[in-house]
Amino acid sequence: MPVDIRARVLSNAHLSPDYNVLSLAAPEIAATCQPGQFVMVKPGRGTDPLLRRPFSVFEVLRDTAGVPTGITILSKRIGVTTNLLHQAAEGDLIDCLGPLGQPFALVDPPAEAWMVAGGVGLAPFATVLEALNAKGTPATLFYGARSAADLFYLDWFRDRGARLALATEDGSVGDKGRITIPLERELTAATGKAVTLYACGPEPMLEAVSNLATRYGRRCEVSVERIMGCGMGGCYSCVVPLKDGKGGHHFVRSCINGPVFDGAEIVWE
Amino acid sequence: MPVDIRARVLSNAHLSPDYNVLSLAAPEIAATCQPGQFVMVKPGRGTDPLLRRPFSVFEVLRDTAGVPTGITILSKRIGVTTNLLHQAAEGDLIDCLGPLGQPFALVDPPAEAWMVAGGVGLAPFATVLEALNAKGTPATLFYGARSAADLFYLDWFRDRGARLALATEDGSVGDKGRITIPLERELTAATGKAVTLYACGPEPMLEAVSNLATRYGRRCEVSVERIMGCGMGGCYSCVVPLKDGKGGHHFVRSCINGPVFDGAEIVWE
Amino acid sequence: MGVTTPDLSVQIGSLRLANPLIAASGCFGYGLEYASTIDLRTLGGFVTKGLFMTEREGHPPERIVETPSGMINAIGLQGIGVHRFINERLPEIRKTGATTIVNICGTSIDEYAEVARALSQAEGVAALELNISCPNIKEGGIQFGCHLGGTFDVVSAVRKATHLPIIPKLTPNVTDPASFAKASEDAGADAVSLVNTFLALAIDIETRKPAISNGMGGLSGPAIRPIAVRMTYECAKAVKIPVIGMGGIASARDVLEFLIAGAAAVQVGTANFVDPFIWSKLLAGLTDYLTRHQIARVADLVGTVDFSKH
Amino acid sequence: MGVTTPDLSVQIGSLRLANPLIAASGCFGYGLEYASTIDLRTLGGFVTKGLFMTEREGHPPERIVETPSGMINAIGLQGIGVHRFINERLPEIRKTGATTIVNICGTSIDEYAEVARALSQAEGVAALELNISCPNIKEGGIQFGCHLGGTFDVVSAVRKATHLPIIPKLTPNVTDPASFAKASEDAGADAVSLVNTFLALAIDIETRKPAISNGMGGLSGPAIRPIAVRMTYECAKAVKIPVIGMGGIASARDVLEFLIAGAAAVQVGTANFVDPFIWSKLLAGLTDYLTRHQIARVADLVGTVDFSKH
Ligand SMILES: Cc1cc2nc3c(=O)[nH]c(=O)nc-3n(C[C@H](O)[C@H](O)[C@H](O)COP(=O)(O)OP(=O)(O)OC[C@H]3O[C@@H](n4cnc5c(N)ncnc54)[C@H](O)[C@@H]3O)c2cc1C
Ligand SMILES: Cc1cc2nc3c(=O)[nH]c(=O)nc-3n(C[C@H](O)[C@H](O)[C@H](O)COP(=O)(O)OP(=O)(O)OC[C@H]3O[C@@H](n4cnc5c(N)ncnc54)[C@H](O)[C@@H]3O)c2cc1C
Ligand SMILES: Cc1cc2nc3c(=O)[nH]c(=O)nc-3n(C[C@H](O)[C@H](O)[C@H](O)COP(=O)(O)O)c2cc1C
Ligand SMILES: Cc1cc2nc3c(=O)[nH]c(=O)nc-3n(C[C@H](O)[C@H](O)[C@H](O)COP(=O)(O)O)c2cc1C
Ligand code: FES
Ligand code: FES
Repeated sequence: MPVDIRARVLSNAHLSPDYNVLSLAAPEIAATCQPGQFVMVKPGRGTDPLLRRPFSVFEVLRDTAGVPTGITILSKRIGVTTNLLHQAAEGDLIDCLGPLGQPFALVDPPAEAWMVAGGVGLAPFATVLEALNAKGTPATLFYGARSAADLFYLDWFRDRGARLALATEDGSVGDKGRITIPLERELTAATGKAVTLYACGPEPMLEAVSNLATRYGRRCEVSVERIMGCGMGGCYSCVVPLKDGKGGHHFVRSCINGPVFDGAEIVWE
Repeated sequence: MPVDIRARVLSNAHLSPDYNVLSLAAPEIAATCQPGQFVMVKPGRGTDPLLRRPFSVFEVLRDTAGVPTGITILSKRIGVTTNLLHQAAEGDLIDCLGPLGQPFALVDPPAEAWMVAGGVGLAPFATVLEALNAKGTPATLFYGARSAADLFYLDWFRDRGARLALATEDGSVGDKGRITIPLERELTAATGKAVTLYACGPEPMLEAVSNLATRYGRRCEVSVERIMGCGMGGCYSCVVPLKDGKGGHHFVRSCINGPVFDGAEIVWE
Repeated sequence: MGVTTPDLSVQIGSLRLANPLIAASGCFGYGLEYASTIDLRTLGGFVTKGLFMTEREGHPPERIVETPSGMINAIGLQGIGVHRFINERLPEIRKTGATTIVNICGTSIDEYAEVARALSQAEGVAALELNISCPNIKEGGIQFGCHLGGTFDVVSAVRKATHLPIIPKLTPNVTDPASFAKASEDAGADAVSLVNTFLALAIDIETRKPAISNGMGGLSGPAIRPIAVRMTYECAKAVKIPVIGMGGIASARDVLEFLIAGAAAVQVGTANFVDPFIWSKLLAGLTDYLTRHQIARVADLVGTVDFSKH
Repeated sequence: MGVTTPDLSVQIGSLRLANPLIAASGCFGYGLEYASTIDLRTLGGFVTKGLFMTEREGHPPERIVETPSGMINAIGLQGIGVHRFINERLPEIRKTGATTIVNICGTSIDEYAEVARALSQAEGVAALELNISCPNIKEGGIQFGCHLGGTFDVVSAVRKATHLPIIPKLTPNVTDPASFAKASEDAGADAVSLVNTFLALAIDIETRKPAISNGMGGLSGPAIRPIAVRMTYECAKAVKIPVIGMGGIASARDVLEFLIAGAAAVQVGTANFVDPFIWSKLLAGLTDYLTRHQIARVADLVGTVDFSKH
């Protein structure tokens, strides 16, 4: 059951001119949120901007006793709200509604979990990795970005036991090109292993990953990014076309039925 | 010629839960502004609030060499903009258009200047006093407010040689009641002296002061407070009815023809 | 002062609402979406998303875009159709104890009447709101809502088809909404509601395409409130039946503004997206105002705007 | 890339403007108020506050109130009348080198024609904008602007009275602004401009009186932009004469949105209050966009909105 918290900004770490990680005091959200869920965020008062914006829960913050105290958000600047999040200062108050949406369904060992992140699509995978670690499920992070400078938290994931496979468009780190290059290579090699894919990133990437998964007979859950007006199922803005079994599609609200879907269910446009 | 400065907040001193003094870096405005002029202010980006709001220049800030570096604003919280000004933090940027409007016409000695301030109507009189001191004109500040806790900067005015006459509605300091009580007493006693009145405060106070001045044969300049859309003469929202000499009135824009008017010219409603 | 708790209840035709706060159509799903976060019985009522006889797919995304203090939507009335609604949703809605107003649509006068008949036989429908004002679909709706004769005919037909209170929902995209309120009253409506959204267009200057897939859409949110208040005032002056006002309500102040302008009750749409917990805040603010002003019943406030010069 | 500076000039009837940016009527005084802060020749032009034959007092304050992303005004067309304008202001305005469009009003068709004749004899008037859409005065204006026949008659009468380009300014408070654009074209207008303000009401809930003295007023500012863009698009589709678009423009993006929707030029009102130095920013943004997109002339962008589905 989502709650609305006027969350205090605990810190704002700038990772690059466009990326930042905002730590928010929100124990009630931290306590119940599951990997892949999101929050609807509104920085600042008033009507500009008017609507909240969706952000994945990046990390769950805990005190020394392990009690959840807050969450972090990994934000990439693209417009008015993400600009305000970039500029937020310690002590600012940010309205935070959540946790919302359906989480990833994570596999148990001995199956392996392969996380596939494109750019800011990294966001859901910190909590995913923690949950995988709790299960003991082996985890790999495929992570692609424009260039080495746009890959964040590599040590964080490495330190927590994730195997990393990187790709950059300029080839500055890992494979040169799309993340599907190392992914396909490893899918080809991984015959016999039980592997489930979890993907988050730009829609063309999700489509490519999902198609690869189908081709190699793997289940692939994708977290889609649609413009959301409410996050609660109220506005019908966030719909995704799912296969209706008759060769057509029906529109399903990604805020309450997603954002995580079985990639094979989606009608890619 | 007014300029528009994105002024940095140098400090924000809270005088009470409702009053604050904001110091703004705005050398270009400080350099040319005259006592009684105002600035149109917009804190924060975006359309909420949309329009700028008018504020008297309270103090002119100067560096050790006496070069003007900025201005301060004395603000009383009554709505959205004044709330934002109350909360402003060092380093915030505030759009500041000015200086605007017609200043007070200050008398030369041996004439005396009596400033009459009601509440936040104190704002123009700091710069007025400095200009009077530069001329050597003897100055008195009549200053009324709800109670002692709402009278600010008394030492500031005293230290700069102003004689003070106070009134509070609850009688906690000075005369109990309106500022017109000490004012009328002194007007009665001041026969023979050349005295000009300068008043700023709520409209009923301006009317009462202006009427007293007429009764005692004194010139009285009042600074009126009208809702202003632009501060530049563009919108015609800020009009004041002035006598047209034929028993009627015509509306005059207080942003460019005022905010300072001869009280005897105004048709009080 | 001896003031007792103010009476918040309002009368809309034969329907008594616990308070004047209604969740607007298309902004509250089928109600159930919000049943886990708020107690639906604390609302005066809620209006379902618009329903045709049959299922509708709606428009492809993007379906909304934010604009200054507002948003444009062209959902295209995605909906499950009246039969699935009655069979799959209504039983659950009944359990919440909510006062349920169903927003009905049609591509023809017959469809409106048919939908109304189907819903009249179902249990748990408190009233019907007639959507004759959706700017987002070509067939139906607006073609009735922008012509006085069309409005009269649809309302008359639905009046014959149902005993339920009927509330035509008026479009703001006309010169004189009050004449449409009057036509609705003449045709037997129990109340009218307004405003639906303003036909609007936003263009992505980089692609030079409309920002939403349907091209045009409907503008809602605080931006439109001053126009909606004006129209609510005009309609309330023109008819004797209750007027349900809406458009940009986002605070108790706004609720009060509509009531004072002449609205017997209000609906809240876009603001529920921004704050799904707004309802208790609106109720508290309303109660506080009435208490402070010693107004015993919310009905005593309705239409008390004073237009005499200052 | 070999792109030269884009050509910003636009043609409105026989009138060539240096660029498509015009300061809107009632938001720029008589121009002189801004002559000390900006070089008026850098604007495409400016429109004066509305002028009747004789002086007008306007409404008593309060005359404006802020609303979400907008403002309501009821100035009541305070003005110095056409003769004082010609004698006392026009000589000074001529010295600024500004392209001056005069906004004219009337309480009768004859008055419009009379004002037009007087101004046609004066030197330094580039065009006449016919205010048939002011929501803030009872007599005149809107009575012509809300009826197709009235619009046609006023425009025809003024057409006979002057050789100057005439630009009827349309109201958004009608069902179909495009039909009024068409009526204007048929009556001989050289262009149309829109939108004037939306009739609106804000109420002070503590006093229960309208927030401005006149009661209702006109809504302007970014809030109305999505509706104004839609109407501009509709009118541009309906007529061959140029359409001058306005309503809530506050950035170069907004200027471009109107141009792409079909406006041959734009006017900026409320945003000039917020930022009297906005003009150079709009020009820079416009030039930058055209250069970046390698569009040689601003005219090539006009009406290029692409409504094909995504
Ligand atoms: C479930 C979910 C989880 C998300 N998690 C994150 C996250 O963890 N970190 C993060 O940085 N972002 C995340 N996003 C995307 C984020 O919501 C958008 O970046 C944000 O809404 C942009 O808001 P803005 O006000 O900054 O931009 P705006 O000013 O609203 O928009 C700027 C431009 O971006 C486009 N745009 C707006 N929203 C989106 C969107 N959702 N997808 C693509 N384009 C868009 C607009 O059309 C416009 O052209 C997530 C989105 C969803 C649906
Ligand atoms: C020339 C001039 C100089 C001024 N100098 C100062 C100053 O030095 N310090 C200071 O604190 N204030 C000053 N004011 C008043 C100040 O402009 C208003 O307090 C401010 O505009 C309120 O803005 P807001 O957004 O906080 O309130 P809003 O949210 O806009 O309004 C809140 C309420 O106050 C009313 N209101 C708004 N503006 C005024 C006004 N000008 N007069 C009376 N009621 C109003 C509104 O109608 C509304 O009911 C001055 C005004 C003028 C015209
Ligand atoms: C996303 C969205 C969907 C809507 N769907 C409907 C609908 O199905 N039927 C209807 O009558 N009105 C619909 N409306 C209009 C609202 O009920 C309401 O009339 C309008 O939004 C103005 O109120 P607001 O400003 O409080 O949102 C919709 C509005 C929005 C924003
Ligand atoms: C204070 C004010 C006064 C106005 N006066 C006039 C006027 O005299 N004549 C006229 O045709 N339009 C007048 N208008 C309307 C504007 O010219 C313009 O059509 C409208 O404000 C929409 O543009 P905007 O949103 O950029 O302000 C006035 C608008 C405002 C805000
Ligand atoms: S975001 Fe509103 S229904 Fe999904
Ligand atoms: S404030 Fe706009 S004319 Fe004075």
